Amino acid sequence: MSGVTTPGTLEAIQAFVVDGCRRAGADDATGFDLRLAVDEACTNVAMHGYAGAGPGPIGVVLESDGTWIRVTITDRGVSFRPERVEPPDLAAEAERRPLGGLGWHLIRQMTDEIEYHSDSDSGNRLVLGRRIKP
Amino acid sequence: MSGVTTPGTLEAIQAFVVDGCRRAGADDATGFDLRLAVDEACTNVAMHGYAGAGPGPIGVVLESDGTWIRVTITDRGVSFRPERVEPPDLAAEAERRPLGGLGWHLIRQMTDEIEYHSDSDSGNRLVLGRRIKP
Amino acid sequence: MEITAETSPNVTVVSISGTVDSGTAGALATSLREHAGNGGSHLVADLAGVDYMSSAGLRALLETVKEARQRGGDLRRAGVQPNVLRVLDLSGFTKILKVFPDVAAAAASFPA
Amino acid sequence: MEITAETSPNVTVVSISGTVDSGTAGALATSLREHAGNGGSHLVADLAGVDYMSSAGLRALLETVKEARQRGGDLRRAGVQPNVLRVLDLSGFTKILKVFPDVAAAAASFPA
Ligand SMILES: Nc1ncnc2c1ncn2[C@@H]1O[C@H](COP(=O)(O)OP(=O)(O)O)[C@@H](O)[C@H]1O
Ligand SMILES: Nc1ncnc2c1ncn2[C@@H]1O[C@H](COP(=O)(O)OP(=O)(O)O)[C@@H](O)[C@H]1O
Repeated sequence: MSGVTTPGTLEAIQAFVVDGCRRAGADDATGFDLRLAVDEACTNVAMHGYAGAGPGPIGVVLESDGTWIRVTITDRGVSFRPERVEPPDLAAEAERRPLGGLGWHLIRQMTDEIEYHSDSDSGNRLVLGRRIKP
Repeated sequence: MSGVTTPGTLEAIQAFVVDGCRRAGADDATGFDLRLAVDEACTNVAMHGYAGAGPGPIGVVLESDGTWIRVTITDRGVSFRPERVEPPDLAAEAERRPLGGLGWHLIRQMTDEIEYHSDSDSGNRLVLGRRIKP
Repeated sequence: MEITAETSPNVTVVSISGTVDSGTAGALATSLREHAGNGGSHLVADLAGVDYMSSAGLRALLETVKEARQRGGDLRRAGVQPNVLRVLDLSGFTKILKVFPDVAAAAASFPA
Repeated sequence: MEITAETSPNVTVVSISGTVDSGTAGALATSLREHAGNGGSHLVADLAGVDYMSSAGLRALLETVKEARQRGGDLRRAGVQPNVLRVLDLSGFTKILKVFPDVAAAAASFPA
């Protein structure tokens, strides 16, 4: 599906992923996990990728071969380096925990494969993969 | 099923409950929960009910009407008052937590209905009920 | 997402249900912030009805914990669905929010 | 139940799988107690393979946490199945055992 990064689109993307996971034969927990990973990534596109610029285009494609589910997210916002996002300090006391900074941590927890590519011609492309069968 | 309170019997009781829950149409999480509640109760019979006396007889019956599962546990050990078992202080730091004292807490969490009866003629009878359909 | 709050003199129980994501977490944060000012900042979050929570929801919860503790209170939790529990746990939030077996126990855990 | 332990100079990772109940928790406690004496009492419990845990298992974990902390170390956890996570949570153990997203992160969390 595709749209611009408004709250309504982010909600529709969640429903789209849950539905696609069910069709692919994934269990509810897997559907929950991919919904979360994709939601975090798309929310980041809206909040950081298009920061200041207002809502911009976003595309979400879900594919499955019965063993893996792969979700490809494309956008035209600023590019960044996901591998540079530091993991949070989970053991810290509440008082020392920063607000935010958990999105990429959750994306990593919920997926088995992450691929990111960015160039000025085709924009940004993030692929999130999750194995659904051994 | 019935047997004496040895580790082997306790293991067989767990398998018996999991199997009965599956036949009754309960989901895996419910099977896990009832397995835990029954295991805690039967372990208590072995450890406290027959303390000092060595292994004693224990009976376990599982029934379901499709809406509830009820497991009845009978034994001839010492009687006690389950309603007098104090809940643990879950918010305490590790250093202040006592070892043990979580069995009845877990039994209460995992069940929707608890009935206990004891008299010198028929011994002790504990019924643990769990709703499986709304 | 739906939020209902029940305030007694000593504690406010906030029951949350539905989806807590970037579209709804703002409303949750606002509601919790309001209640953090009442009842000695003794807050209980009943999450039993929440079927989805993203990091935006975690942010709202952490903000409230900090605020309530600064006022000498706390935000404690009771009730959670397995998927949401995993999110809390993987984010270190099971350590941050003290858990109680039910709303009554969480409410009773605060000093009168 | 199966237990395997991997000891490096600074940390021992104990991987547990199968059923942890009153019949097996004693062996778990013994094994953990042994390792609490090594590697600065820096212990990581990998619970990913545990499909059942009763209060007997919780007791073994708490005993080890206390012992390790008294020696200036700790028992930290990584990996857990949803049903076992609920048992830990309902017993207040998600607060007691610091959680990490994977064994490597838990092991790296200890001072060298
Ligand atoms: N799509 C994106 N475009 C640009 N920057 C991003 C994008 N996604 C994430 N980032 C950067 O990575 C940081 C960490 O992201 P995340 O872990 O999701 O936490 P949060 O969004 O709460 O800060 C963000 O603060 C932002 O600086
Ligand atoms: N079947 C029983 N017979 C006699 N006493 C029991 C029985 N079950 C429980 N008790 C008593 O209740 C107490 C609390 O039990 P429980 O919550 O399971 O924790 P624990 O067994 O770890 O002490 C026990 O210590 C024991 O004194």
